[in-house]
Amino acid sequence: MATRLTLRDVSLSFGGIHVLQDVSLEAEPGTVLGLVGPNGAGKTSLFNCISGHYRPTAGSVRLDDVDALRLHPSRLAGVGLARTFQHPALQLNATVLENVLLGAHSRLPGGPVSWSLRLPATARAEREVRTDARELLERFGLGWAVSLRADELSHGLHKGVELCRAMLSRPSLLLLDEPAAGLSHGEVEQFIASIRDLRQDHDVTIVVVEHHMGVIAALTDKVVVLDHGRKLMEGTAEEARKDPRVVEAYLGVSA
Amino acid sequence: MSGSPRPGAATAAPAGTGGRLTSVLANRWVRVGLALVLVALVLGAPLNMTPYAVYQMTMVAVFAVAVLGLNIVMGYTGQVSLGQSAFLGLGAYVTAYGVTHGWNLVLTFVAACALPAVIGWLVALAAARLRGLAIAMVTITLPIVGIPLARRFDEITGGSGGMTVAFLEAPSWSGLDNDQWRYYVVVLVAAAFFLLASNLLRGRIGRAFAIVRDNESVAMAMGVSPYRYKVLAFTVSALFGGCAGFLYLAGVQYVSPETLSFHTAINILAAMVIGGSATIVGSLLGGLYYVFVPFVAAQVNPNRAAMISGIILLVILFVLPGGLATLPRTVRRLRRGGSSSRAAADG
Amino acid sequence: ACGRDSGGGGGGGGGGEDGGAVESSPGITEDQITFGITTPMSGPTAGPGTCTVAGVTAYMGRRNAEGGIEFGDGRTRTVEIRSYDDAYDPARAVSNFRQMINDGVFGNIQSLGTPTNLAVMPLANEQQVPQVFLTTGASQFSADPEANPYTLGFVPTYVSEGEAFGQLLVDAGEPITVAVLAQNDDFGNDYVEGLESAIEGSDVEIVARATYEPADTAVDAQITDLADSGADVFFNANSQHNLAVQSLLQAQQLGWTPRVFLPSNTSSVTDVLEPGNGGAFPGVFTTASSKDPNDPVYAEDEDVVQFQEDMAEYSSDITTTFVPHCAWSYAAGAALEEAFTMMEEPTRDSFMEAVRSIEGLDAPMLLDGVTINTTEPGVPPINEVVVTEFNGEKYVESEGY
Amino acid sequence: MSALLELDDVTASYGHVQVLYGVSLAVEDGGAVGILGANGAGKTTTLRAISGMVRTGGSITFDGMSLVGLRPDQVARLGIAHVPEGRGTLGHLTVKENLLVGAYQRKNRAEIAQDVERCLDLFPNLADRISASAASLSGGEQQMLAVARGIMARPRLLLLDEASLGLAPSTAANVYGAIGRLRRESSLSMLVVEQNAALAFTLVESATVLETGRSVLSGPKEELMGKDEIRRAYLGS
Amino acid sequence: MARFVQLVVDGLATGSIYAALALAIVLVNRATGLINFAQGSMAVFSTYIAFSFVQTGLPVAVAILLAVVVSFFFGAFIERVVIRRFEGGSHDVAVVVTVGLFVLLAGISGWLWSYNHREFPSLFPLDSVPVAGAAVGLRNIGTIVTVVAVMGLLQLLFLKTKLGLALRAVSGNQTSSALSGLPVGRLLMIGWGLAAALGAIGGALVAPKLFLTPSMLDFALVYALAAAILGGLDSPVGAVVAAWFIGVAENLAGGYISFIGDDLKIAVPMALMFLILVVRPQGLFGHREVVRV
Ligand SMILES: Nc1ncnc2c1ncn2[C@@H]1O[C@H](COP(=O)(O)OP(=O)(O)OP(=O)(O)O)[C@@H](O)[C@H]1O
Ligand SMILES: Nc1ncnc2c1ncn2[C@@H]1O[C@H](COP(=O)(O)OP(=O)(O)OP(=O)(O)O)[C@@H](O)[C@H]1O
Ligand SMILES: [Mg+2]
Ligand SMILES: [Mg+2]
Repeated sequence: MATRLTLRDVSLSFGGIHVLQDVSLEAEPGTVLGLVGPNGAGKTSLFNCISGHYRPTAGSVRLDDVDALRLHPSRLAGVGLARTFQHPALQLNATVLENVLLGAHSRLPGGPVSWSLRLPATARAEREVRTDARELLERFGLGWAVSLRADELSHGLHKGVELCRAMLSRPSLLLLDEPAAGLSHGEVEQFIASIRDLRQDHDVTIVVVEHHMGVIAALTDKVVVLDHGRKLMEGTAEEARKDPRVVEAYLGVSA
Repeated sequence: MSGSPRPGAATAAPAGTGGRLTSVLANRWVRVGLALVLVALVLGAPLNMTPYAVYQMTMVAVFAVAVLGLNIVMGYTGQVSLGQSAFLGLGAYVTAYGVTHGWNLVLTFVAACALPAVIGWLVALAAARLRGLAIAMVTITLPIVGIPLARRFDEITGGSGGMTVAFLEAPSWSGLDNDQWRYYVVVLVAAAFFLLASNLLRGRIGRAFAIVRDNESVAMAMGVSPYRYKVLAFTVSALFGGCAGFLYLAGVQYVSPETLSFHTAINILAAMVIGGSATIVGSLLGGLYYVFVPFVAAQVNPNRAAMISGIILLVILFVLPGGLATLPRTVRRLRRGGSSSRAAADG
Repeated sequence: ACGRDSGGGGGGGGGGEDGGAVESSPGITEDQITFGITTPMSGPTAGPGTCTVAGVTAYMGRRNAEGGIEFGDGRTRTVEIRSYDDAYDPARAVSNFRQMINDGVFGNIQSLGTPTNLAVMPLANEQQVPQVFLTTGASQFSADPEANPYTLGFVPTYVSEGEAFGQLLVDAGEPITVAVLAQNDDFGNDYVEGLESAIEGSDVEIVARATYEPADTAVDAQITDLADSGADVFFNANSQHNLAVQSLLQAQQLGWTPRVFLPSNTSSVTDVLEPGNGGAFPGVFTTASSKDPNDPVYAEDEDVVQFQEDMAEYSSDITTTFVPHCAWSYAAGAALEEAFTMMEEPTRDSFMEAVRSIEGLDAPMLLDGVTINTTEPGVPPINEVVVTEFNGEKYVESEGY
Repeated sequence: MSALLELDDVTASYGHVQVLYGVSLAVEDGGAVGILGANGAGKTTTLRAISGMVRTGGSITFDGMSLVGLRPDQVARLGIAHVPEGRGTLGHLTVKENLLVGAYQRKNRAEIAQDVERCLDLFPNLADRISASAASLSGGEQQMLAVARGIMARPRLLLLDEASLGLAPSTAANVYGAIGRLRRESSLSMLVVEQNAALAFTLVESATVLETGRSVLSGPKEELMGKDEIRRAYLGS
Repeated sequence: MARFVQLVVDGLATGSIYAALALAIVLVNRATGLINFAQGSMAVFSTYIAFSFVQTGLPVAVAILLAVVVSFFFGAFIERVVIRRFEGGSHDVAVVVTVGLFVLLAGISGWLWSYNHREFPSLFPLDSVPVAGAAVGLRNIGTIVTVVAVMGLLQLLFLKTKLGLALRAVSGNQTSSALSGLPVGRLLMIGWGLAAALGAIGGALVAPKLFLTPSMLDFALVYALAAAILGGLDSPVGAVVAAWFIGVAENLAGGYISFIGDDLKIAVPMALMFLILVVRPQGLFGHREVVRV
């Protein structure tokens, strides 16, 4: 039940600065869409428009049949959206496990009353997500860190914790903002492997922003290139790599 | 106050992170045993204490509930509230009204919790749209406006002279003094509220509160509506404030506009932080602090008691910036080689 | 003389253990008696609060230094005074009172504050602990000795002060308009109530009213409104020094110079009239009953000299500056002493009996002619309210409107 | 030519958790040294140790002076600019103000103004947003700003912590190219932490590899690039 | 009309009392990122220092000037020995520390100078001038003018000077500032020192009207806080405008809306303030903080 993501003519501006202009794109259910472009092109802003953190000045965002712009941003998790952040935003004083458990919010049943009374159903659900969370952390090689405080982890590992947090909600659409930034070459390989692995187990649509072309090439089915808030081209990673406009605007001659 | 959203500077860590605590405590039976001893102490104590000590313990429970309420909205959810005294006072007034009008005690209690909760909810519906200190601003008005309001409706409130309300006398079958009986009632209610709060704050809702405090953008991405959870936290906090108001009247048997004062709100806030923000035990310790520090200060020099409580406050926070609840952690760290982490904090 | 149902000592507030002939109450021994004062010693009311402790401490300090006071039972005892800070918070006053009992004091004296004392009153009477000579003009404390046998006020009630001034206006026998500024609590209400009851049915009419909160920093706007009425008299039921001065100054600035009434709390020549330029008004009236220790007029006065000396000697660590409450407290010391000399048994009941038997006591620091009487039920020990008028130098008995 | 910066058997810990167990390296005057290592190896901590941000043991000398026990601002005033990991910008200030804060220790206003211009030439993205608050910039733009702020100090030694993080490939290459030019022009020395080893090697002459808080390998870049395990872990292909 | 003008002028005068304190709150907030509940007692303490100088026979202006200097060092001292320990930690704790300081300083003032009111001489004469049918006291004018002047100076400090930039940088991110060589500790001390010095000016300005007691500014502090927040916490102009707004709105509400009356008039500016904040959460003159994800 992966989600189909459809953007139509999305535009966004902040007081005269046009961050996005008429961007349309589509991510087929179950595929991985790569979003690339130079710094300040509007990739993160586009994610923010999808997740409701920014409100597009024009255009539409649909998750399957749901008009995302009509829902309150906090409802989107309920229809299967999950995301990570370019700059990891963990609760530094909480343990890694607590951080990941937060991802289960939309999955867990019950309101304040049933939780303060600890009804059996809530207790059971809580046990279940705790097990899931540990499993996820294991899978991404972070099992050892479960009970460490998040600020005791080095910067690079925060990305992994964030990914686990997003996955715990069992999303059908996952937005990853530079998930491989700060990983060394060897670690990037591992990361690619675990995402592939994940795709096999979960039916999920992924949109990934990444400057690491190796990751883009290895993971994506389709690539959209943004430049100055406009869509520059759309195609496979290989096509993008060869497109002279992309080389000029983004990759640079030496790459 | 959580003015600027600095990611690094969130509030104190949740209790019990330390993990490998003394292994003895890990044993379930040891823990159960300890808990039983504690319960026995709490229940047995009033039988052997002076009436004043019983009264003090009663007030500890009263203010622990008030502090806990504030902790929910401020410690756990990060929304500064300077109006907890208003809910406390309102709860006390509602109780006074119920008692003087012959309502059933349980009904009075429910009303004393519910009315502040409703007011808190209404205020929060509007206030939770604001961010950061703007919310503090709105809550500040509660005591400021509450006091003249309480004076104005003097047929209900007794005006500035306040009301003495005698209720909750010990039934004769109990063989207890009034003070003892009130102690048991107050402690029982307080314990129940602590249990409810601790359940609420662990798990789904507690995590949602925490992320609203730490990062609203992430909260939204996780399906937590900051607005709704702020409203919830405010409402629960007001409810606890109202409950504390009921207990307050049970203990003091008197209420006046002064109960609502901003000063009380600030003291509750101080007690919350000194006890330990975002910890359950911290709220209890905050209640102890609230009641005993003025007492201790007066023992040192009754004419300079306020000044001395100021010193005590500063000293406690100097030694334990995370509040009294971090005492065990700090002791453990000091024991483990005395390597203070000064340098890391220098940045 | 004192109507009290001291029938059964069954309630047993203070259970003495040793079975002597007369069981003494807690807080009194062969050679000492201990009292507690719960009063604001921090926060905005700390000024008057500390004074209520300082005055009686100074008085008793002198007596103790002289070897103590001879009680009615023939023993000589020293008097210990303990203070408890309540910051004007009734809950803390209750807590303090309970602590006093726990600490074994004999009784609660002098405490300042209406809500705080009201909160304590039922407890005091339930526990049969004296709560006397309270520094508050609220009428409840002296009004009903039947219901509250252990409670007694001290200074004239606010109502009677307001009434006395109202009477003065009525006696003028001409139509007079009055503008009223009142503190929005029992303090202000009582004054206004007294005024209203005195002028009822007369030609004197209240034409403008305003209130302020004790917490306000300014009353300019209220005065502006009152001045608009152009009333002949400005009745200023104000307990805050700064606001009293402000209101005088603002009235002058607006060109409104009526006759002014000031309550005993805030009528000091040096502290209020001088900074407030009281000479600008055709008449400033008050009902003060004590001498103002700050006023150079009294610099040579025997009482005041002694008072200054005792304060410097025995309570300089409590306060070094004075408001009328210091003087009242000092005078209350004398009233206590009088009660001690009449107290035949070392018990609270005997004490209360003595307390309610004082007649015509000339206490130090009270204005000439003002005496302490406790035999008349329903009124506070100082009940003579004399309206005095500022003559440009000091207050003298008023000759009428 | 003696070493400008010398770390000898440096240890560091956060609270009671020790993280570095004896790191040694040296940066010659005018030289550039890289630090490589996996996540959590202690690269950032090494830089923090130099800047006085963690409790350290061992010896750290800069220009013959010991840095151990100095506060970060004291270290900075000696002429060491540290471009921290993550968003090291002052979010509530504008881009321009960030640059001026970078030049805080310098007096000559004309020179500062000139350097601001140079930075804006180097990072055209920033020029467009000169009076926007730093917090509104995109991730990559913030990274550029952090680097620019370091340069504005005209330091003798530049500590770069994953300066290419979040930069587009061409931008990253440009930035490193520019830093290289700067280095040649003003005899700037630098210590560079970088995950993108290929990029780092365009700048540095030698490197140290950290593994769980210890330097396990160091040498000139040609030598390191020749080693198999290095190629596999840090360079690919 | 005259009444209206009078109410407005009176409101401005009262508002200026709040403004004097609010400016110092803004200064501390801008320089250290904290809310300082002790600001009131610090100002009172400084005023007592000025008072002591006056008692030694110095002219008022000189006494105030001396007190300003002494207060600067006093403020810096407080930062160094007390606040320093809590910087970089939780804001809530730091705020409660200032609450502790508030209690402590009030206690010390009461101890040294006792709790009863003291008369503090004013720099300005008692006379008044007629303005549009209203009588405006010179003292009020003096207060208002001084407040405006201080506001202007603060604005200049923050926006035009290097020190101001450094103070702002440090208040936002101490670690990053230190890495640029900003002497964080010293800047924080300067920030507190300036706030204390400003407190001395404000205290001396309002003391003739409020009379000097240890709790002289306790209640004003609440409104000053409200004003600072409404103004935007980082804007001196905002703080002053908001403080005036509170003073004037309160007076007009009390004067013209009879059912509100004198007792509840303060509710009016509070309610209006609330509406303003709903529309402009960053306050009247505050800058919207950009929160990026
Ligand atoms: N809240 C905002 N206010 C003002 N400008 C903004 C805001 N958010 C984004 N922008 C601007 O929009 C542009 C695009 O930003 P965005 O973060 O989307 O870039 P990006 O493509 O993710 O870049 P990067 O690769 O560097 O992360 C930037 O120039 C940024 O300054
Ligand atoms: N505040 C802290 N408290 C305790 N341990 C910490 C803290 N910060 C870092 N660590 C630990 O120190 C070790 C080194 O961290 P450091 O940040 O130096 O790694 P790094 O090499 O820079 O990694 P990355 O490539 O992920 O940035 C890690 O194991 C980390 O868990
Ligand atoms: Mg981005
Ligand atoms: Mg690192």
